[in-house]
Amino acid sequence: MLNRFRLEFPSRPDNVGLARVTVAAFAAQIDPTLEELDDIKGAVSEAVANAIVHGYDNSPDGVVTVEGVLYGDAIEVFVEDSGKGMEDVGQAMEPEFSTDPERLGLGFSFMQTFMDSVSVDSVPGRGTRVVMRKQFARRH
Amino acid sequence: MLNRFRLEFPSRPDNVGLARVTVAAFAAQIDPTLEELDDIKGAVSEAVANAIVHGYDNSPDGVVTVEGVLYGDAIEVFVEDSGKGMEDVGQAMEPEFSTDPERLGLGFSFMQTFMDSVSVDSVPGRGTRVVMRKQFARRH
Amino acid sequence: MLEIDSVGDVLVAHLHGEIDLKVSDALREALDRALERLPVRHLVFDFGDVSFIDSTGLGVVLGRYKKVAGAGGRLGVTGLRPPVRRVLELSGILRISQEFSSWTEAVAVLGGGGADA
Amino acid sequence: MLEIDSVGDVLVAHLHGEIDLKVSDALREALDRALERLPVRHLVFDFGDVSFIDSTGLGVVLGRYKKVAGAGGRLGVTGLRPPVRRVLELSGILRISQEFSSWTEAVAVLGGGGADA
Ligand SMILES: Nc1ncnc2c1ncn2[C@@H]1O[C@H](COP(=O)(O)OP(=O)(O)O)[C@@H](O)[C@H]1O
Ligand SMILES: Nc1ncnc2c1ncn2[C@@H]1O[C@H](COP(=O)(O)OP(=O)(O)O)[C@@H](O)[C@H]1O
Repeated sequence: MLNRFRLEFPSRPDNVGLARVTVAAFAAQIDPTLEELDDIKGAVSEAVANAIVHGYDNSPDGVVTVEGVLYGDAIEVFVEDSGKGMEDVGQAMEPEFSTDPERLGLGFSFMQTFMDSVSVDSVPGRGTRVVMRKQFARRH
Repeated sequence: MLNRFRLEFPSRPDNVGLARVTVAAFAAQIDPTLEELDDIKGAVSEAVANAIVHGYDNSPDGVVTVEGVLYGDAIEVFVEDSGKGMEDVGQAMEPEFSTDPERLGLGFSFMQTFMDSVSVDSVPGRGTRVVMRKQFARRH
Repeated sequence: MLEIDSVGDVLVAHLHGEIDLKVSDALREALDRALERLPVRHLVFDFGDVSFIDSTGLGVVLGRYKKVAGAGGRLGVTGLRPPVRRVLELSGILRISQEFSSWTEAVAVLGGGGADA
Repeated sequence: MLEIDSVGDVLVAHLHGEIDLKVSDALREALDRALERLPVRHLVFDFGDVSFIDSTGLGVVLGRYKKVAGAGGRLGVTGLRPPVRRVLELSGILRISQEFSSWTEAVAVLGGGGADA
């Protein structure tokens, strides 16, 4: 383990960008490519938006926690809420599945495309934790 | 209170920049001037560097916590370490006082210039908490 | 976040900055208001000044397109930087839209009705 | 972080990026090595590409200046963006140094020895 951080903030829409900037500045410490950085920002954006929109039903009173761990050639990102959780994670992760007609149901698909692995722990009524990992191309 | 965040990271030199970027992205939510943003970044940099260099004597195994609270027209920033603390905060805050001959002793002076108020709580052997507040010029 | 041009029966939405949950509600409302008020048929999104867009933002884009598609309207996109192009592809929006090298070209082609014939 | 030019008896340190605790040790060592190896008398810091510097970074600047000052060397600075100028003023470094509009001007003046006379 090279470095880590933990960031907590209320479930307000403004903070999706805050999470993105912090994770990007953190990931930049191991000199990723621009595309790798874009991928990480995209994945964090999806997971944090989900915590706010679904986990807390757009209420600004929840707390979202984002953690990052940097290894020599990989990053792990954790996004956690103590919101309403999901009954069926498998179904939730299917492309184009959404419980909200205004949304695309592509959040988890994007996370899976952007990162090398995505796993989700969720307990109805207790909350959700998304764990994502990305390996960086070796250039050193 | 409009918004807040809490960021924790190990006492590694790389993370001075991480703290700066996060606080700046957070403060940007209330649309400060460039100069106000520079001031906040400068103050955070001094306080976090002190936590690492003095609080933890440059050991990377401590934890530094940075918190921000945004009001309609002001920001409060807290920087905390659980390091060695100070015997005499009054003396430490004097311009050009430093316990390290390689340093300028201007960290606290800079914080006081950049922010509207700076207060320091420190307990020898327990750690240090710096509380800084800055009022933004009203432009709305 | 948004500037709107309306040229003939084409509405051009120039988006700015990072398009995520922070701006999605305001963006949706502004676009819906414009679509109601203006006698437009086709919709063009100019992403030239967009550095980031996530699935929340794409939902707003796609939702507005669905509104105009019902009345035979078409979707144009332009100014796609790499991260924006990537998610437009992933979401399938690139398949149901026509890409142009500038928004004025989009207006000329879609508004001219040429490709419609 | 650093590129070094040495012209006659002037060492020019071109700094890059954000100069804080992260880079201060490496910067100090690189400058000390250059000062030992090169037959220079005066020191010029080119901040043209520096967006941020804190008191840790200024400590490195001032410490290196003290080394050359003992032997009659002088300190030049150039390329000060507003946030850099601000802390150079606050730290007093601006008072003990000479500001130039470019590093080549600094080299011409300090290296020429003109102002020494
Ligand atoms: N943090 C969360 N808490 C509760 N439910 C969630 C969370 N994240 C995702 N979901 C559920 O999973 C579904 C699919 O998520 P996603 O693929 O991101 O699509 P979208 O956000 O567009 O609905 C959501 O519609 C929601 O029902
Ligand atoms: N977080 C801290 N923990 C312990 N001691 C501290 C801390 N911050 C500052 N100090 C003490 O106060 C002194 C003055 O701090 P400062 O004005 O920032 O100058 P400098 O960092 O250049 O020494 C330091 O030299 C140190 O002895």
